[in-house]
Amino acid sequence: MSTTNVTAVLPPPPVASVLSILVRTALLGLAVAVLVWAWYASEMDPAQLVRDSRNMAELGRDFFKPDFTEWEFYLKGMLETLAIAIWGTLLAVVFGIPFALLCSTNIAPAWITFPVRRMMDALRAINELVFALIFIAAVGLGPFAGVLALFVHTTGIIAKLFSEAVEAIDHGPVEGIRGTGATKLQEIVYGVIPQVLPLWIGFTLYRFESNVRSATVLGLVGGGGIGMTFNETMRSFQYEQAGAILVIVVITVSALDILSQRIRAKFI
Amino acid sequence: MSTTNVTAVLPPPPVASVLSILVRTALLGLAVAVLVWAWYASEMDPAQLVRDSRNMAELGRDFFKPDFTEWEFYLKGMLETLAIAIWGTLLAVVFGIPFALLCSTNIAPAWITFPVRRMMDALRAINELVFALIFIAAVGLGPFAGVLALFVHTTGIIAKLFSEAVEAIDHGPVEGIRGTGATKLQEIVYGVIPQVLPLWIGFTLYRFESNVRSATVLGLVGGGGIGMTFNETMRSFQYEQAGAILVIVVITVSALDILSQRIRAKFI
Amino acid sequence: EDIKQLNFGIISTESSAALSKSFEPMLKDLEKAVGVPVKAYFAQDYAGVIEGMRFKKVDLAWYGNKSAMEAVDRAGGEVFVQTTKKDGSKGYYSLLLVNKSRTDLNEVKDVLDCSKGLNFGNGDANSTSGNLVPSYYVFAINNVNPSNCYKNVAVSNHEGNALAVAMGQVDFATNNTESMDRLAQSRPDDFAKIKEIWRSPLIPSDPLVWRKDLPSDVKAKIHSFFLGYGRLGTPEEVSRAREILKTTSDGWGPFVASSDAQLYPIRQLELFKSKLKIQNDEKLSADEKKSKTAEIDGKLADLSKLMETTPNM
Amino acid sequence: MSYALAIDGISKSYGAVRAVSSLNLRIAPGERVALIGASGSGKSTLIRLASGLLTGDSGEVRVFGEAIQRSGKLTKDARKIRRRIGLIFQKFNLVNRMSVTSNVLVGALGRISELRGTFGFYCRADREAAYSALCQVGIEQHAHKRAEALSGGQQQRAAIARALVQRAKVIIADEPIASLDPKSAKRVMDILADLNKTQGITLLVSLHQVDYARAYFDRVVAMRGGEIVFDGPSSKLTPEFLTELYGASAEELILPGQAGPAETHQPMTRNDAPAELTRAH
Amino acid sequence: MSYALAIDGISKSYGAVRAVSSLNLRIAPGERVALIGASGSGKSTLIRLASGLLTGDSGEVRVFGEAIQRSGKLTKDARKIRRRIGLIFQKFNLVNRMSVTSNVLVGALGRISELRGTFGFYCRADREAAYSALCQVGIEQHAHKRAEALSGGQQQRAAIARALVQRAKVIIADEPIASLDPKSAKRVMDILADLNKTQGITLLVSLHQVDYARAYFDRVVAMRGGEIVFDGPSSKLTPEFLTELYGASAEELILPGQAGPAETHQPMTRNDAPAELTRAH
Ligand SMILES: Nc1ncnc2c1ncn2[C@@H]1O[C@H](COP(=O)(O)OP(=O)(O)OP(=O)(O)O)[C@@H](O)[C@H]1O
Ligand SMILES: Nc1ncnc2c1ncn2[C@@H]1O[C@H](COP(=O)(O)OP(=O)(O)OP(=O)(O)O)[C@@H](O)[C@H]1O
Ligand SMILES: [Mg+2]
Ligand SMILES: [Mg+2]
Repeated sequence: MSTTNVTAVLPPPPVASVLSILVRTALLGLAVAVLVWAWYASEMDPAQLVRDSRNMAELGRDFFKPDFTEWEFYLKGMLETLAIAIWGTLLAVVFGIPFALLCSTNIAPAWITFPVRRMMDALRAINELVFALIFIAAVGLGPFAGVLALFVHTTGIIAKLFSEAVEAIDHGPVEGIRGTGATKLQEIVYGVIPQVLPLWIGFTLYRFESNVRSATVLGLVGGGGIGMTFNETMRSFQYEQAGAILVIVVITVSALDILSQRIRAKFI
Repeated sequence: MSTTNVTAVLPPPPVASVLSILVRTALLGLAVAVLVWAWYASEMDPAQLVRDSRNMAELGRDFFKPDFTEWEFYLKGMLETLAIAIWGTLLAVVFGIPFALLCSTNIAPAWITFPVRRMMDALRAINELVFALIFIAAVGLGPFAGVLALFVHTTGIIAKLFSEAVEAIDHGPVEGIRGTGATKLQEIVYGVIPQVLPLWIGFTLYRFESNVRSATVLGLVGGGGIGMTFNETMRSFQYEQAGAILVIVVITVSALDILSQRIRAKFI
Repeated sequence: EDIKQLNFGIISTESSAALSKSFEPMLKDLEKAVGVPVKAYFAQDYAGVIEGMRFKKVDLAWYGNKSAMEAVDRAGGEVFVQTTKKDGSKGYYSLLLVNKSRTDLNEVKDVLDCSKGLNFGNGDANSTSGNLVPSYYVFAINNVNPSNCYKNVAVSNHEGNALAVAMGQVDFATNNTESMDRLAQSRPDDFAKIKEIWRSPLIPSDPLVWRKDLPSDVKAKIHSFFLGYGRLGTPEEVSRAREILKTTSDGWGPFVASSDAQLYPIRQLELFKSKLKIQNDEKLSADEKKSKTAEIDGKLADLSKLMETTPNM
Repeated sequence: MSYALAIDGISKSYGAVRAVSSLNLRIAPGERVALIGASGSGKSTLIRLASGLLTGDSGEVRVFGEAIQRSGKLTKDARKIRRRIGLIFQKFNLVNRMSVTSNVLVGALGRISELRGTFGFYCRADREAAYSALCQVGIEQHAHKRAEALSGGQQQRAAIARALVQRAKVIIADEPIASLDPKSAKRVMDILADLNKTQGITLLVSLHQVDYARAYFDRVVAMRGGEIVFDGPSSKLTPEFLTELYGASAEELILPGQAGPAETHQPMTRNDAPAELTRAH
Repeated sequence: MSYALAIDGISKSYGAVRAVSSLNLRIAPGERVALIGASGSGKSTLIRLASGLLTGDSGEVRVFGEAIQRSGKLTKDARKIRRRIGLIFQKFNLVNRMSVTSNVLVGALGRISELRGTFGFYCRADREAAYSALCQVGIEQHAHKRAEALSGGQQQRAAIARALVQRAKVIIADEPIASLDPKSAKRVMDILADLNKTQGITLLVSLHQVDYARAYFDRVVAMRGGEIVFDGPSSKLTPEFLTELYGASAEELILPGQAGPAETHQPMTRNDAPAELTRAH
């Protein structure tokens, strides 16, 4: 058989119905309209940003003379925050994993994913302050209430992020496991988790880092921590001290990010 | 050839050196020690939670009588916040994608990923309030300063999340593209993006949702919005109104989550 | 009820580093006097402390006037003593600030002119000095509604407002004497750009509030401790306590006796404010407005009566 | 006696494409059946349907008399039934990030207690079985590597080892020797044939190499366009039929440049009504 | 005249495993070379090294005289040089979430302007080339499907179509017909042979089917343990040599049940010093 010289006619692409074209155009128009509306509603004015950029530099400069005289106190605050974030995140991961699996359309049926997703939406949507107050009522002021509030809120986030990673996996290996007659749980343990582990680790350390930075809740529960100290320095215009705290936070976050990379590298 | 009945001896697993065992034990011990320390530092006391759980119900009940008399005002606040979040997130995605690629160890060399990652760490670590202040200096109070502050902070987060998705891709397709002599950019467009798109969409809508909820920045810039209104109702203990706002936020977040799922479903 | 530990909630408006350190010696003395450990919580948001008090998780708290009112109304709290300043004064003042370069704005009536299209930096809705006091004494009394009168009303905290005035982002803004003192110390350059065009009547200094249902013996011990601190005892003890008070928070004198009556003026302000809100509410019919205003007026009258019969001394 | 595998009127469409259309197939215990057909003729789809990994639009699949799927729904026992089927996938379906040993041990999951399996507490016997399977396919020296670090043929053999560890009563394999060199291919086919002979394990294997089909299988099922177009002894696979099946000249098909062996076979049997002509048992 | 592909002393180790060890290979323009060897012998590694997708530990690879990698580093021109090499991967390496057409059009990227390629503005000629390539491999009716919705053999042919669209001067293919039925396999091999004959395109193709190697290639290179152990005309591939290469009896190797064709060949040539015996050009 010699290669045939096919008349090079493109096969007609799957026909898009007039309706679907209309719908698409309408959606596009809607998106543009929303963007334009949001532009005016947000009073966007990039020109002004350029015009008065010198002000930014001026204000920014204040932060660049960090004043470390109180460093011991900052470090103590950082440790407090770390302690709270460790347990808040750990609990969220432990509880978030089952919820994440129940949220994943490729693992659970729709009548489970839908309500569980809405529940997780609520955990994220309901302000951490509300949870903090509720826990204060039970356990009083202090870091424990902070742990609980972070835990509940973070669970909603972890469940969402984890489940979206699960939904993006390759199904081949899962079928490989399923073919051996493994149980659903075993499919997850051997087929799903190895695939999503690097992402899960990244998400966990990202949320841990966010929780370390989170100040609002801890300000409410009187749990102390670096975030509160930072807010105070800002309120009293002690930008030099604020700068010093930022240096500590940046170093911590970078350290966590590097840690995250090293752990993930083992699983990629 | 008939099947040989091999003497079933397990091959010795790769020998773990004494040193590496020591290191592992030490790391495990360290992890446990950190958990224990954090437990006490956070004054964890689960028993108390159970003992006084009735208090939680009592306080929580206050939120379950939502008072919608001011619903127009809340809706207006929600729209304000949406407008700010739309542009804050959109800009963050536009700028975050190149940074995310420069952060990915499987795309950029270490001498680029390292500094760029640290830069992104800083964007996340530096409190949004600082950025808000800096932008206030340039563009004055108002939603625009809020957009800018959200944008900068979100860029750091988007870059991190996006790049971790990129690092977890399958390299086969990328090599397939590379083999045709495509440029680096083309490898990304055809080999990387199709693989990470579902995750990226999920992350974007998650951050959008977070930005809608974010109130701190908008409180500072005087940009208004639902978050601020919520904080005010909380501070004046108008839990019925707070409950109403929460209902609106929960509905919005759920709507975004459903939207996110539908969009992602097209790309999975 | 057996009190094993006194939980002391402190609303930390300034550096909690300095604040917690400054409270330590006094709390030690309190511990000795009451005979149970005292645990202090420094919270930035009073909601937690108030709810904590409501559910008996906080026994004793140092509040601002407005939050004290909430604690009394919803958390079973009771004002029992009032702090004083180092110089013995019993309060502070609310201010209106403008940029020094604005020669056209020099007194209250200059900013009440709605035709100028001014930008106003208001305080947070729950700030006594940043919002409540000016709302009543500047706007309500002069029949001006800021949201109709000014081109733009931005809401920020004291510091944000001061900075906005210094940077010329707003034409005028609210503030208080305490925040200005801090600004003068930390950012003299910005402070120098600002002038004061109005000063409110004295706002009473912060009260201490306890849980009404604390056992009476505990209450008695606490009460006598605070009132006696820096007053009773040997001259050495008194001067030591006074030294401690001077370095507690931003510098205190001895406590003076107080009661819920301290909050009457604040309540008045609040009522005036809600009256204003009802009057401006376009959704309400004239009748509704009338009945609601009448209700508030009744409460105001009751308050005035109370202020006469049981004034706070 | 019930069939090892009985497929009744199963269909599966993807949009307009009918990948498998109302197909019937019965395989007795201990039979060796080769499945041939052009690329896209529906072999993989049929195999996924037979193992209950894919549910058909209609029809039924029974394994030793027990239904694994019926009218487009998996039965409750699907999982239990799957344990009796050793599956080898065209794309291997290994877990790239796990070691070869872990991948192979997964084959034991159906046999051991659920709890032990879930936490990966395999006993010594399981590990020995895994190692012996790796030896059988000849990749024991790669046991500790990650699956993705293997060459294509080594991965294919790891996937085969996993099915061996499963000790299934039926082995269904989708092109198990596609990526293997002749020696490894022969070794794998020998193992399968040996399992069939010594333990009576039923084999259903899709193949592109007609010669292997002839050498190792007594019965050949040929598919075209989602239907069975031949079902009979492999000796009846004539060049003429293959010409019809694939639509090219016979000599080219078997192997380029050697039309020899085809001549020794009997005349072609073209079978358009596969259901009736299915071998009786 | 420079070689189409010149590999000098290239090595690649994975930990203790030497996948390719100081290997030399020269292929003249217009040659057709088959690469055979047992599973794990280093064929895929060699192909990835030759195309600069993998950098060796040492050694050099030149394509038409220009180095693509040297001493473990890609050269600056690597990307430009790759455009001249059409690559077909053992695992296809298609982008699952893109349509078949998009996957195939990617082959045109090296030819069209960078900007147009990046934004996917292919011109009519490119689309026609893609369609014609799909027709050549016989999967034009699947052009609009997502790559992952294809059967194994269809995916393999899509990957081949991508390489055809590239219009490369050299085609390097890693088991391009492993998942194909005899007819499709023949069709693909005919296309490649035709490209070689009519356009002088150089071919380096790894294969497991020794018969295809004999039928379509004038030169065969055999690998074992990362080294070349035979390099000569395919007519010299004797059963005895193959026995040595794979370590099994010759009849079993070629194909089970048919030792016939092997007898027609000349006596075995075993070559332990491949560099010297490389065909001179
Ligand atoms: N990433 C890797 N890490 C470790 N070892 C590897 C890696 N890639 C390949 N190897 C090893 O290198 C050797 C050669 O592999 P290669 O893929 O080149 O074999 P091959 O000849 O293509 O085999 P097949 O015919 O099975 O595809 C094998 O032993 C393989 O296990
Ligand atoms: N998920 C899917 N979506 C749409 N069409 C599909 C899907 N899976 C398979 N098909 C189509 O169904 C038909 C049969 O596919 P199947 O994989 O069963 O073929 P096969 O006989 O295994 O081919 P090969 O020998 O190439 O592996 C093909 O035309 C294929 O394109
Ligand atoms: Mg198939
Ligand atoms: Mg290979």
